[in-house]
Amino acid sequence: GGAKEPEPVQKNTFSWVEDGGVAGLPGVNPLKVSGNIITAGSSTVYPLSERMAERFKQEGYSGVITIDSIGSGAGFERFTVAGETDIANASRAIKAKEIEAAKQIGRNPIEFRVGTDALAVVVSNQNTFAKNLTKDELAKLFSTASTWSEINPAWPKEKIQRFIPGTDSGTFDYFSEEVFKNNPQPMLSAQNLQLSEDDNILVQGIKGSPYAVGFFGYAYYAENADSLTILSINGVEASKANVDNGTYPLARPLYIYSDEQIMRTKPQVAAFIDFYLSYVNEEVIGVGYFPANEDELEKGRQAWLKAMNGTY
Amino acid sequence: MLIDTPQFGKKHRLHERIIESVMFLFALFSMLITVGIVVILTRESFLFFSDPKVNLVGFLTGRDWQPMIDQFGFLPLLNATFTTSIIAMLLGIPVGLFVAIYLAEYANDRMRGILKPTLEVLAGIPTIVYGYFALTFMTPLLRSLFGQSRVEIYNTASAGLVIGILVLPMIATMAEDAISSVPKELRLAAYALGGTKIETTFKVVIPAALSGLSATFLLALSRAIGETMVVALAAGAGPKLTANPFKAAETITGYIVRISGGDVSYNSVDYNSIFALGLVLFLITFTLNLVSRKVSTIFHQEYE
Amino acid sequence: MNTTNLAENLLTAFPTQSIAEPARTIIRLQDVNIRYGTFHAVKDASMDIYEHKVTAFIGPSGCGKSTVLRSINRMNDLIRGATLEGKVLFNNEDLYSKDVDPVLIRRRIGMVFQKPNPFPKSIYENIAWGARVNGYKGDYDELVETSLRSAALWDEVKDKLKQNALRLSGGQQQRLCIARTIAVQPQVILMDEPASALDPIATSRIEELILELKQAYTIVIVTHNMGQASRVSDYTAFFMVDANRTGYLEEYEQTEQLFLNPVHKKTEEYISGKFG
Amino acid sequence: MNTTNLAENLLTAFPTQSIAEPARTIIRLQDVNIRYGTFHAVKDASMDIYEHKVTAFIGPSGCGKSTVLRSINRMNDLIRGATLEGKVLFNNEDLYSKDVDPVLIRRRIGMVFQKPNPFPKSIYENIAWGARVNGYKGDYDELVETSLRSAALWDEVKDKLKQNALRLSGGQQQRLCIARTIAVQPQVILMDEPASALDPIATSRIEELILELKQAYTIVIVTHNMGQASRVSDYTAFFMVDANRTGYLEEYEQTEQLFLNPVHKKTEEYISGKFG
Amino acid sequence: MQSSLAFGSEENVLSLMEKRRKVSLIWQAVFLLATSLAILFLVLLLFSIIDSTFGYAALAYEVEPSSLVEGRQHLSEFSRLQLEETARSRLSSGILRRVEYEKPIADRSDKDLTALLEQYVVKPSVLRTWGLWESLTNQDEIEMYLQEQDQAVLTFKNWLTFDFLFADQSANPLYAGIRTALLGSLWIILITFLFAFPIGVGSAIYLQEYAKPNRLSRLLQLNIFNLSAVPSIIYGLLGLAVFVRAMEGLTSGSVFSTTVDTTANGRTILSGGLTLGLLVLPIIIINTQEALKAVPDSLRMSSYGIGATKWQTTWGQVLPVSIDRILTGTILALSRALGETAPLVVIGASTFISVDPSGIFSKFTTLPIQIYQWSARPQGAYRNVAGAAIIALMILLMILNSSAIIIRDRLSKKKRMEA
Ligand SMILES: Nc1ncnc2c1ncn2[C@@H]1O[C@H](COP(=O)(O)OP(=O)(O)OP(=O)(O)O)[C@@H](O)[C@H]1O
Ligand SMILES: Nc1ncnc2c1ncn2[C@@H]1O[C@H](COP(=O)(O)OP(=O)(O)OP(=O)(O)O)[C@@H](O)[C@H]1O
Ligand SMILES: [Mg+2]
Ligand SMILES: [Mg+2]
Ligand SMILES: O=P([O-])([O-])[O-]
Repeated sequence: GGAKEPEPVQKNTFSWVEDGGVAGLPGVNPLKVSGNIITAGSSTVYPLSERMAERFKQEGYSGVITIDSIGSGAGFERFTVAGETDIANASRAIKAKEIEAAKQIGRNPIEFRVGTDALAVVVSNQNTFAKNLTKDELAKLFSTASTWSEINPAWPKEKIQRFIPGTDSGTFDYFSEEVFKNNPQPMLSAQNLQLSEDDNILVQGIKGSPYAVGFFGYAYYAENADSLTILSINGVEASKANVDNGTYPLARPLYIYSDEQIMRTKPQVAAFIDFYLSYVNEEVIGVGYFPANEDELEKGRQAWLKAMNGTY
Repeated sequence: MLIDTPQFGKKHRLHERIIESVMFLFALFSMLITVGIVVILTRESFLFFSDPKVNLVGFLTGRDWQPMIDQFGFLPLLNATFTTSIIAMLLGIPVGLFVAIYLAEYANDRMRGILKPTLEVLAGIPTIVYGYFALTFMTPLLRSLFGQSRVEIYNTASAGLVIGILVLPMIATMAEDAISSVPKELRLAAYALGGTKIETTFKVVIPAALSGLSATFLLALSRAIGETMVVALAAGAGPKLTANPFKAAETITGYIVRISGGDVSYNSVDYNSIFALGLVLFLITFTLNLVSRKVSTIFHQEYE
Repeated sequence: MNTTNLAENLLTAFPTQSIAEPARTIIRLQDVNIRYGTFHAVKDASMDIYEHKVTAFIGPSGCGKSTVLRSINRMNDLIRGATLEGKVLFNNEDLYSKDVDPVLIRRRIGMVFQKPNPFPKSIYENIAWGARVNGYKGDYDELVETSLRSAALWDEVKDKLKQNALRLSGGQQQRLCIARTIAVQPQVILMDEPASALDPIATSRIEELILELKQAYTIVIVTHNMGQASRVSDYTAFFMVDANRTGYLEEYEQTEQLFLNPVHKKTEEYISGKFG
Repeated sequence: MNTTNLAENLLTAFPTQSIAEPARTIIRLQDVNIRYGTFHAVKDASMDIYEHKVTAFIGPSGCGKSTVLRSINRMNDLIRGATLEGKVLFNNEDLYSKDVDPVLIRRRIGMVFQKPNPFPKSIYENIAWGARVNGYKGDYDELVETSLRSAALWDEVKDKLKQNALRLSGGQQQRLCIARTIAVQPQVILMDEPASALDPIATSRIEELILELKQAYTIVIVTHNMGQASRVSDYTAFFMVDANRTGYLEEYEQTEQLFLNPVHKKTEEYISGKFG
Repeated sequence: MQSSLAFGSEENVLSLMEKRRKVSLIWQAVFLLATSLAILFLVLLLFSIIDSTFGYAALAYEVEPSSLVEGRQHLSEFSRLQLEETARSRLSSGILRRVEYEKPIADRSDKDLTALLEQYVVKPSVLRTWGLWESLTNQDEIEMYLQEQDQAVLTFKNWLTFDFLFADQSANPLYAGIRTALLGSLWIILITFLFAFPIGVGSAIYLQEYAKPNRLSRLLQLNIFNLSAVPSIIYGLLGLAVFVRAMEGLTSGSVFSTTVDTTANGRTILSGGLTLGLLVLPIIIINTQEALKAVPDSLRMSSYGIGATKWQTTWGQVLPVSIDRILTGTILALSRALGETAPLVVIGASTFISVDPSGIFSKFTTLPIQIYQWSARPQGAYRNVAGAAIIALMILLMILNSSAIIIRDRLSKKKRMEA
């Protein structure tokens, strides 16, 4: 495996390249982009990618773009093992063994940071007692505790009902890494546990009972803010300011991944990523996430330029 | 001579032979499907069971199912499957049977003309719609009847009841067939002895139709066990060993569709586990179908 | 317990009446018209049926014999579209008046069908069933035995009462059906070609049985077999069918009279085999 | 185009033979035994059927007339479980030898059934279809007309050849079935009670037709109607049934002989109406 | 001994009769109730769908029309000039370019421009929706909600519009549509039909017309009955293992050409159609067998009687008479395929496809999958969209089924003519 020598390609061969790009990237004219783009992965990133794809189309892209919301793990699977997809959406960074797998099929994943999610720990708005949790309480809440009163004696002696993203999701991985030191065992052996890749199943479930609790991407909370209550962690609320200044403990990066070879042979993929990186900050708030910080975005742009170096 | 007259000797009708062979191969194809199902399910299940962390005894007796952390006991899934199916049967069998009795013994032609198409419509609605119905109607109904605190938002009762509605038209039409095929003479005999309509129905007609009816019920049970979309939407998404139908629990089919909906990683234990569960499902339903056929042939013999 | 006596009682409760004796009318048809939907099946049938006699209905196929027979215990109620005008009196009570329950009538006026139709249950249950739904409070074993004896079947089946009735021969099945009818103690038994599906030996056993039963019951029998009619019946009704396929009663007489001196030409033609 | 001539040719190709003339055997049955599964339906039937004669099969119901008839053109092959022992020779060729194609036999030995069963297609297609599957290369219009004329149906249907055959009357349908059979130019036509579903007028037309057709074809006809047998046939075979319900050939003679001087007692009883 | 006493006196008999009559009536009521219950279920089912398809929606505008042109509350009040100007000044540059490229703004109709401005400038979003029932009965609550949300605009929305049928998917429920799913469904059942019809009818002909009653044919028959009752999700597993995984090269089209520029991927229309083909095959076989059984034997006999071969008889006589019923049975089987969800979820049907499937090697989504996905979306308004899609699906099914009924009626009319 390993990256092959980039083939010498003439500059400016891509008709979609135009002037007026954002922050050093070449400009994209979607009207001149066609051909299909296959993406799959995180359900957290899904709404963002969906929004970007829609905008890409609205501005004239005439190809086929598919976005499967199957969880980060499965998304990497398709990208690095089956090699079915052009782009993997992920709500966690790629793991070493996934990079290994990708190399096996001659791919070299390139990471593009697209935004930040504040993982939201939520309860139903019928829940009047829970407002804040420490990280330790959080760990207990999602594993060994069986009633709310075990977390805090002042809380009702009612069974905890847990709704968490499925094991294939980046959210699950992130949470178990962040809260359980990468050991999913306690979380999965908890009582009254519901797991789903479908966040609505979680949203509906949490709405359904004052004693339910769950977590998922901030966007899903934002969509249902009228019926859900988000808990602050270690006393810090999930807000733009707290995410930006890094004090919210469950803030996590959102990525898309692609590969140099793919971007070169399927220029529509390069165009889409270019477009994505250029305009994601205009859309990310509307979707319910937070912009990534400028350095991270810039790293992505540089990676793009490096991958496509000499081809346009 | 207008028509050339060949000898009686066998003319080699090659194209007839070819056509017959092709048809025969087509007929064999269905055999191939069964073989395919069995081979695929057993092969992948074999991979599942050859995983060092899995063993058959643990699979059959374990009370926890969470492959991610090496818990491979399928009892919670099986239990939920039977919970939803039994609830479905508790609703579907009596209502379906009574509708069938009404159709066969009471309804006049006009009523039948209205009811049968109604049942057909009900039978033709995609199961996803029933799932949606469970989520948007049955669950809220149960929660307002029995209390929000007692009935979880996802629960096997709601899914089971809606599956009951889903299999109702099938039960009603098949049961009606079974009841209608009881010879008319038996009814006349019962009436001539001074039996009332209900006595005739319950004590003569139904017993005579019993094997046909039990075949129907078994088939309906098999259908309920294999039903997927309703449980995927309404029963819950976490394996749980509970007898309480107001609690969420995941069925075999629910698990398969959840795992494959999140896409299955190649060669992972998750991927193999859905085939192992598929095998269990196939064995259960296959047995029920076979028994059901057996029972209904017994029925036919009785009247010949 | 002396079940044999019981059977004898049942049969000898009434002394045999000779044909010459004046008989009481138990059923009277008055201007009966029966229709199936718009099809006029039987028109203006009027006749008296006498107690403890055997009355035979004969006539060509489709002339309405079965239709009239069924009207006597309101089995026609069970046929879609069947309607009746006129009166059917049973012991002077109008069977078709509003407040009469057909279920009760059928217990009093039992029926035996052309094709033997035992329930797919045990022999015992076949007999006990009718009694049970009608609230019989006596000893069931006794009832079963008595009924089977009356139907001349007891000796053949006494050792296999629990066996499924469908495993009996056709003739035995038919006698079982008669026994089952007797068990609910009717006054009248209607029989619609009870022997036409049976072989000659079974047929003659049924004929014998009819002659025995008439001592306790009034019997009306439809038959295609003229010989049978002349052998078993006291009275014979000859039905015919007109150009519209509507049936009517052509001639009704004491059997001897009708067969030896038919008044109507059609009757003569029919019994001499010219048509039908 | 002289289609009329063609029709005449077809009919007059062979001079009428009187019964007295010695006739050639066209079909010979030798010790034929036919079984349906384990049920022995016909035993040891041996007989010769003569060319350009009408042979009638008579006998009580269930004696195997249809079974023997179907064995002649191997229609029994199509019945599950039917097996034959013995020989059926057609022009001295064994129809049941291994290398014989039953499809070809049926073209030579056509068949007309009890219930008229035209194809649910136009009159024209009913006739043309058989010829077509048999690879007829001539003029179809001509063939249709000739065949319909031969079956005495042309005048009635010539204006509605495109009409669905099912809209014809029963008698017309049956003549159409005969025309359809003629159209593939068989040598023998087997008819299984061809008129029993028809009214008297249609029946007599079929009988006339049979008498005409025998000039060109050999005809074997099964009938329940003794009068019909005596009217149309030259030879009559009387089948009976034994105690095991197995059929056998009781008597086979020239028709006049059999009806006027039956040798066997059973034959006499049967034709005089004592049973059956 | 007077055994007739065992039945009790006349009075006893009558009072018992009274009781029996009552029991009879009670049970009759029970049967009627059960039947009404069945009808009620249907009504509720239909109602719950219709309920979500119509009703009030509270919308919020990202940009108020009044802020675009002073004093105008609604885009519909804009003059032509104002429309064109706003479009030029307010549409984002990318979108403006696409719009101008497709059709210059000056050439576009007012309606067109209004729609453009609404979608890209005013950008309405759904705050909350109410079902039809609530909309009609619970006006107070809706009022209260509106008062709390100061910028909310209330409209009565019919979610099942013409646009809905022809629009792409969208991240905004207001603009979501089912075109791609509809096309996906149609493609899938086309493949299903092409695959299952010939094989199904062929097998049925073999079993009904050719097979001798031996053990093999009994086994085949039993097998078909069993297959018809195998849960659909198992077919999904079969399809996943065979079509998506094992035959990936074939089903993704990569063995046929290099023009398929995607990395090989078995989750195509072909895989989906074949999977559903396997699923409906036994149903088609059974239905076709029923149709063939209904053909009277006399027809076959008369055909053989004039020297036709087996195939000539089958093709020339039996099939023409039974084709109506065969087609009816097939259509009913296809409508089953049209409603299937689970097997397609298992083989991995896609979720967001913005462009129509172009052939058998395209990725796809179908109506039931779309409904499933939408009902799993967090935004409440997608429940309304799902409801509308369900109605669309049911209309499609109704069209299919009524074509089956039309064929059946034609058949019975023909039969009546024959009689
Ligand atoms: N259920 C029915 N619906 C409509 N018409 C009927 C029905 N039963 C009998 N008929 C018609 O009523 C007429 C009399 O029928 P019925 O059975 O009483 O005749 P039958 O004398 O008993 O004939 P058979 O000797 O054949 O039994 C016939 O024309 C028959 O077709
Ligand atoms: N397909 C069959 N399978 C089994 N038994 C049959 C079959 N066809 C006829 N038989 C039996 O074979 C015997 C002869 O039947 P066949 O039809 O040849 O009699 P037939 O003389 O033509 O009677 P009919 O005059 O009633 O037409 C009968 O006992 C009949 O029950
Ligand atoms: Mg009758
Ligand atoms: Mg015959
Ligand atoms: O779907 P995920 O973002 O949780 O991987």
